[in-house]
Amino acid sequence: MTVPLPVLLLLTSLVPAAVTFFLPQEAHRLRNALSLGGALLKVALIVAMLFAVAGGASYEAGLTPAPGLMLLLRIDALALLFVSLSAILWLLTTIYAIAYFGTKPQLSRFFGFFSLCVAATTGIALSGSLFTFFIFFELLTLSTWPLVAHKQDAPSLAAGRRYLLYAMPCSAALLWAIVWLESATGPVIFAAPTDFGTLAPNAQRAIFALLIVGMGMKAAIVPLHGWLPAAMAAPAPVSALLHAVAVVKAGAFGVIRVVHDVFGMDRMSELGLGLPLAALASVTILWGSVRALGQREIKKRLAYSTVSQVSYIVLGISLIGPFAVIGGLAHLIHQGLMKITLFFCAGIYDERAGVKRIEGLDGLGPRMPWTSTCFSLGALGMIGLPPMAGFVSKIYLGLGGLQSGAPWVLAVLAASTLLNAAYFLPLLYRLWFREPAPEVQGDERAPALVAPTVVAALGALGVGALAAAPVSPLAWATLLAERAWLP
Amino acid sequence: MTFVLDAVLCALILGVAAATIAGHGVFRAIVFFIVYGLLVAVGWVRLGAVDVALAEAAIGAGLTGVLFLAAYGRLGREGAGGDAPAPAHLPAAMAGLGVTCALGWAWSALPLPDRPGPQLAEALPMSGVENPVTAVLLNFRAWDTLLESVVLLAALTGLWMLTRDAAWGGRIGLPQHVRPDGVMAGFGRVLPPLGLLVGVYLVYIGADRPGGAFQGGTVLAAVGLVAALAGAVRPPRIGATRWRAALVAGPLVFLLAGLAGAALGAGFLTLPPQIAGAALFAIEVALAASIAVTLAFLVLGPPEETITR
Amino acid sequence: MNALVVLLTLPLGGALAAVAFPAGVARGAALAAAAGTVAAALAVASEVAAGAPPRIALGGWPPPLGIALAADGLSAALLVTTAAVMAAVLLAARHTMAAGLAGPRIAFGFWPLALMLWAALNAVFVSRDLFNLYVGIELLSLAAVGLVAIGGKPEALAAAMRYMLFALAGSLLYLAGVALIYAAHGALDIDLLASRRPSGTDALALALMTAGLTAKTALFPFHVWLPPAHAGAPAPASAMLSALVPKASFVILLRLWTEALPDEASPAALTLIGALGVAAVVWGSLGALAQSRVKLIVAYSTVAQIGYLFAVFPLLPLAQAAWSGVIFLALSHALAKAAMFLAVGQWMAAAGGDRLEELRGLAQAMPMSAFAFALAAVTLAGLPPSGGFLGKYMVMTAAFTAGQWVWALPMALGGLLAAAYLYRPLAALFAREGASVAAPSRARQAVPLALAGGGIALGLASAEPLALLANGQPPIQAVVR
Amino acid sequence: MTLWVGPLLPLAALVWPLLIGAAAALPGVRDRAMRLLWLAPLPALWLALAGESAATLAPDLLLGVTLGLDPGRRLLLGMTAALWIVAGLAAQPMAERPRAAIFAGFWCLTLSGNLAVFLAQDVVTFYVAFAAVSLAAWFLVVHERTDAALAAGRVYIVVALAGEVCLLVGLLIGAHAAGATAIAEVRAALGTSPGGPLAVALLTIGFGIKAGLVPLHVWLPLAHPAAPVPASAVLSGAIVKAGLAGMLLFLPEGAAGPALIALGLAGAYGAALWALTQRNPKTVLAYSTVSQMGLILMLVGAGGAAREAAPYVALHHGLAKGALFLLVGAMLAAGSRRQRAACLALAAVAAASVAGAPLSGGALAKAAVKSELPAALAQALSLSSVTTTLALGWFLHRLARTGGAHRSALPLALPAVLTALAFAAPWALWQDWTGRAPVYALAPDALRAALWPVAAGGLGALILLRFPLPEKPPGDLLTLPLRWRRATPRWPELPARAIDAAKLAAALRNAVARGERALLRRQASAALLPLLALALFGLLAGRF
Amino acid sequence: MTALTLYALTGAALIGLGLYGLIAARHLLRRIVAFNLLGSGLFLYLGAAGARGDGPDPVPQALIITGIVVALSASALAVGLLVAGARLSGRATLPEEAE
Repeated sequence: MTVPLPVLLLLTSLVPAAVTFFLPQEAHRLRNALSLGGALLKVALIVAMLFAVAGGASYEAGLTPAPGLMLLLRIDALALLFVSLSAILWLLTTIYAIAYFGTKPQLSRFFGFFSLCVAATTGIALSGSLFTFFIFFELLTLSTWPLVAHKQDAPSLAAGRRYLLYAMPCSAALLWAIVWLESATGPVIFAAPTDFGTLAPNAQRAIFALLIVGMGMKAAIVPLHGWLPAAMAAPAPVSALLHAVAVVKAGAFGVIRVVHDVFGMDRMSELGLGLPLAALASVTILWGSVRALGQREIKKRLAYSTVSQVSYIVLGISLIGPFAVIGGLAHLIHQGLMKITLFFCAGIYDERAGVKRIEGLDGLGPRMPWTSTCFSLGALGMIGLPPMAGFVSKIYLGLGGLQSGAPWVLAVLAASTLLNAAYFLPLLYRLWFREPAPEVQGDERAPALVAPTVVAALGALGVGALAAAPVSPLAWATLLAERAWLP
Repeated sequence: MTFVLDAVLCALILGVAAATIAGHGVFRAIVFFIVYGLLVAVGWVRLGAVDVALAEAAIGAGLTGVLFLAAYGRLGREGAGGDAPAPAHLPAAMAGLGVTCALGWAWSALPLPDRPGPQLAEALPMSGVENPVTAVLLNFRAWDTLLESVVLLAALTGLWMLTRDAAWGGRIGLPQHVRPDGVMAGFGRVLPPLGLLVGVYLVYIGADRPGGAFQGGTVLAAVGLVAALAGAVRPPRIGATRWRAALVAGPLVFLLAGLAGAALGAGFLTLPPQIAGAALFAIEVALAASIAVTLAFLVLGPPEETITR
Repeated sequence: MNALVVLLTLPLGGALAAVAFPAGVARGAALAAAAGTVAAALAVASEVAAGAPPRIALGGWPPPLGIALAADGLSAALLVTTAAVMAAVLLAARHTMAAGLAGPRIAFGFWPLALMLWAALNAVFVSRDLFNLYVGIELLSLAAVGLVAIGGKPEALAAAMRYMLFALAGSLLYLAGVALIYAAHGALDIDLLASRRPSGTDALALALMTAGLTAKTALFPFHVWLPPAHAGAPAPASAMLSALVPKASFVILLRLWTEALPDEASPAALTLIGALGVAAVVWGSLGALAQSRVKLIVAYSTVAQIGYLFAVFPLLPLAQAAWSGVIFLALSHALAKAAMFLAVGQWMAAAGGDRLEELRGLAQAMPMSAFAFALAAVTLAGLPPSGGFLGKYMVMTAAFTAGQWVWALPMALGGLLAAAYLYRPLAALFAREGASVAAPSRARQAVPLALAGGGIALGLASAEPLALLANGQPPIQAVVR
Repeated sequence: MTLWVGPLLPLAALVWPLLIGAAAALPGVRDRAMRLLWLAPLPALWLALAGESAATLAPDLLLGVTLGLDPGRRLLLGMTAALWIVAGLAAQPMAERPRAAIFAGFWCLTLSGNLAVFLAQDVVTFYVAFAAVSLAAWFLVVHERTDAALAAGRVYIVVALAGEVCLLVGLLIGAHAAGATAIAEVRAALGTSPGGPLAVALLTIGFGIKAGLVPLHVWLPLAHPAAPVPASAVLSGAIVKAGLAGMLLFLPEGAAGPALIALGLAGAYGAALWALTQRNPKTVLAYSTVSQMGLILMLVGAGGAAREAAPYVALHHGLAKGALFLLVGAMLAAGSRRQRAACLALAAVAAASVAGAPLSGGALAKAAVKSELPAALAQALSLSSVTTTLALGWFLHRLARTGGAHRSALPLALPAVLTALAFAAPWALWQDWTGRAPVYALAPDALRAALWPVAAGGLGALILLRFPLPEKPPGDLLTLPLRWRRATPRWPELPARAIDAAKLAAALRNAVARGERALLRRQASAALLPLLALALFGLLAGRF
Repeated sequence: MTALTLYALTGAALIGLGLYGLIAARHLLRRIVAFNLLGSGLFLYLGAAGARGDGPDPVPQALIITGIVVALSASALAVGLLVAGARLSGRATLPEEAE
């Protein structure tokens, strides 16, 4: 029996999810083995596929449960970009989470939903049609809730509630758009151009807006971002998942699919959709940064930072030009690496030093040098300082803005850089330059927490410093852009 | 002349019905209702539907009336016998009037359909009975009737579920205290044999002439009721196996007969003409017995005497 | 022996046995009958799926003289779903409705009533005769009333009484319509009526039947009896009442409007029904939001979910997908709602009540039934990949295809409202605190989980049920304007 | 002299300091890291001495790194490397002090960036280098962790980041206009493209910040004195030159010329005069740097050969200013009167050179450019020597009053080497850079022209000693808004809690209960049932 | 007007009356009585319709007999509910209609 590759890729996290749910709490070893095994297998599969897909290959698997409904999984270059990110970060997060949770209660539930989340993300990445995308998108919504509310205390439950409060109406909007669209066009297959037929331009615009609302909630586009800072009540691995591995990324990826594959660049320009989206992304970038400034909790500040950063991706996509798209796509990876580093660090500060608020960071740098170095690298990357990954994205976004005739993007980037610096540098300052508070104790005697963090930080450094290398995210994004723009 | 008779009858029916609805006092409404039932039974005879007339008289007026009277009595014991006067209800009046008018209009608009008359005439000889109503009930639309017998059982089961847990297992109905030399006791001694005869007769002739399991069963139920009310017999306990067997006998025989048809290859509820007559008779007898028991139990109500265990 | 016959008679036989025999034997007989009926339902479905839908002219008398029974895709789907729900309910009841736990009265009454209810459902799903359908839903109603009253509390009795009155009024209105149909056409068979000579009175007949059946289905504003009735019954009974009973009258309605008298439909009438459906979605959801007892929340949810079924009516003559969609909604609601009530029953047994604050933290002790509730919530909220989602999706597509996007709105809105009102019990369940309670065994918790999983599976493996439904799907018929 | 160069040498010149810096993090090396610092710039010095032929292409790094040299930057590279070597040696005593490893690490990072600014051939590398030097230097500024250092650090980082942003935007516009990342092409494109003026303005701001262009210089008088002495030396001597290099590289000929001239002159005079209000000798030196950089930027603005010669001027200034800062450190360490005198003497020599006293390197530098300038500017240049002399005279005065006697070992050799270089290097390079014989600088006219301003300035300085100006806080323009606002903005929370959830729930409960009661009361619901039938009948019969 | 019409219209009127009683009455026993009235009116209507044409049609009669039995079953259960409810609450009305 041969299982099609896309399905196999999905199964690498679906099977651990399904089995983990039924494991007793005490089966730590088996559960960890399952999660890690799935993650490793997935990474291996992806590495194997990378080269084939770079050569132009694509894999497909699909079924049609009902006329007009098509479930289609397809591995193309864009899918692989996203799925590699989520797979690698999943592996890191799994290692981290195993160490983070130790023997805390309800682990089977946690890891079950965790794997399910990743399975959903994989599904989102591999979706070959809009309908399939929606199915996995919603699966993600649902499997994320138990993770957000995992601690089951009042703030976690409130966060979970807020998450659903945002997610549900937005997925209704998404569904509405999909139904509207597909009732006019038939099934929307990403690989094939969509035939909008008789749909009036304004209807197309409305559909686009609804799709963006649906995706934008996950991507935390203002004003649909309110759930994300609230969700920082969740444990650190969940934050990593939300901010880097799965959720906001899925939203951004959805925007990419909508712009790129559902509407296509030509139609985007024809309908004049790029500019409003870019404007929205810009507002988000600035607003997220401004709000981050006011936060005193580390994770909350990081969360608002994500709000801002993820819209870099959206901005890049919406500018409809090769450079901008490269920047946006590359930032999908870059932001993931940087933000996961930061959240890993925040988790370590919380776990090992009991520090949640930025005041507590005072003087932790020398005590927790590895963590703090990683945190600093991540923060500098967020500001966009070379040679971190964020810098590369910013260069391309800036050039893209100019190339697409939107020089104001530079102003946005400039302002965002300054704001990023304004809310990150004080943290670094506290870490390294303040006298530690006497009651704060911190150590790093948790190699399984620190190691993934260091790897992620090195990754964020590496993809920036080696951006031009032939296997970097940037190179992959360039490949995608070339395929999109070169005949 | 007959028209005038009919008109007077209809007027009476309507008048009594109006009195039932609008009159004061629950008891009076019940009495009016019994009168109404009898009048309607006469109406059915006028319409040439003797089977229905019998059913209406026995069930509609008779048994239902007893049921209501018994209920009234019990409500009185619970202090809820008094009427609860209701003010005029305009929407209800509009609704009633509207539906009446609509149906009245429909009457004028009704086409005269091709009935299943020819097919029925053709099929009747093969049905095993001569009374076409019985043929429809027990053969052509036997599935309805089978379900209906289960409906009775369902009602009884439901009714029994209203027993207080403390009374479960006790004798059905209210504990009776009848003076042995009273009128009721006399009735109880005289009526049952007579009624038994009538009931059995009705069942027996149902195959050919008006009558049948339902009508006969109802009379038999009435017999049982009177006997019970008169203290001549004591109602059984709720868990009594024999009586439970009697409850299910009718539907069971019916069901088995239907399945036998299926097993014989003729099809479910299909009775080959050769044995149809005998089979239907057996069904009718069993059904009558079950109906009698069930109806009697329905009227008697759930056990009310607290059992001390 | 014909599977269809077994399907109809076995639960009846089981019910008779349950009445006749003492409690222990009765339960065994009932469960045996249940097992056989499940098998028969599957057999019928496979016959339908194989393209050989069983059809019987009872007694060998073809309509109009006799009664025809036939299973088509719609019947088969409902029969199988009913079998699944009933099997789960009876499995759950095996423990909770035993004499030791529930007392001898309930131990006696539950089984025959449940089996009669099942028999009535099966009969309704396959009957092609309007009067036979009347008898069927009467049997259904009486058994259902009995099940509502089985709890014996004053509220339950009042609820049962209210239910009874609505059921009686509804039956008679329906019967009035049937009478008019027979009077005008001399036939009661659905297929014969489809090819009848239209009569002016058919509109009145259809109106009366529809009104009567909406009362039985508890469409807004005739839902008032439903929440207390469903909430007042013991959990297995509630599961049957909420999941299955409304479906019977709904199927009759569906058959009337799409099979028997589709030519009578008028856009305005369909719109009126649809509007009531939308009102039901909104009002039921608000009602559920306002409750603080889980059973009432779940019961009001039924009011809302029934609203969905009617909100699809305006689309039925316009788009093929609406029909399959609404049936998917009905099926997944059946599975999910039964799962919910069974889960709630386990919590009530453990926590002693169903107020939200009493349920706090129960997910710790009963993770499986809590998970079952969550999965069922996914289905009810119409989230992928559940069957509820697929139904909603098909209906919404139908709405857009028909150019009537307004009717997609209640689907979208209803999902949100469902998520809102189901969130509260879920949040309570998953709260961290929680007293230690005696949890039922995993095997018993697995029962609602299996049902809820079925609701999800309906979406995941939707190809089979959709193919099944295609058997005998009525063609859409443009409304005469 | 031909030294070996390989294709990797430019890269190695950058990576080598990084390796040393990274080594400083290693536990075994940590304590000795300071002693290695002087090794870090050696490959760069080698490269500068070897010539311009070396180039590195590293297409995989960043967005593709290209490194190479041109004459001007070779000069600056050499000067920078030399200064850093000397400063590295001067930093060795700091090895005993706390946080030495951190200092060493960022020292190396700053160095690497500083060198890379002179080697970068493409926009991205240049930006990376500039950011590295700019931001890593912050750690040098705040190293002492005194309040003043931290306050200076805050100003520094804010201004530096603003500068980075301006640069980034300007560079992006340039790269877009050129459609390429090679610096030469970008410069060409900036002159012609429509976005050019904006980019030029942004770049001028970005580089001007680093180079201490008035009024963007405000951070400089705060930061340079705050740093440890060796760091001050490289900050003022080498790092400011990164800004200059940027301007030379990117500003098209004549672009922003008038502005640069005006601001440069304003800085040249204003900063020198403001220096007179300062008490801290390092601050005085910092203002002097602003002043000198003003002159050099004026040259850039003037364009033509003057612009070409700017690196030559900068070379001298870097070496001399480095020497002066080191001398401040020496003075702080000087124990005996003799040592102090030696210090002062050496400082006077270096100061004279900066002021352009005859025969000094400074005089050569001025001579090299004066003939290339329009007359007015040439005059201004000469005149600036007066103010420079004033300022440096004041510096000597303040230096003389700086006391310490902390240590006996006096690293006087290092400033001496630098001073010597400051004198010698311009002479050595004179012919190469001006194309004139060395005698030109020895001509009496030239000597006279160099002498009178110094003399005038010296005289003024003497007067000033008698009548000192009132003290002003450093940071001049910045003194008003220096108060760091710690306003935490309060943003309105989204109205999640605006509505009282409990009240809402109660209202909903009431509404539902009322509705249900209304439907039940008098059986309204039941009454609706036949009415629904009638309504349906109407609608069906009417075929609406 | 024929006799059949007379009975049919009587049936229709009974239906209306029964409906009114079923909805408007408060005492539950009266409601159940009204239900029976409504039912029998309906049967009358159907019977009259079946009696049209040549000779009485047995099918409606059979339907009516079934209907009568069903009505009795329902009435019995309703009465049982009423009595049991009254035993617990002392009322013969629905709780929402109690005085």
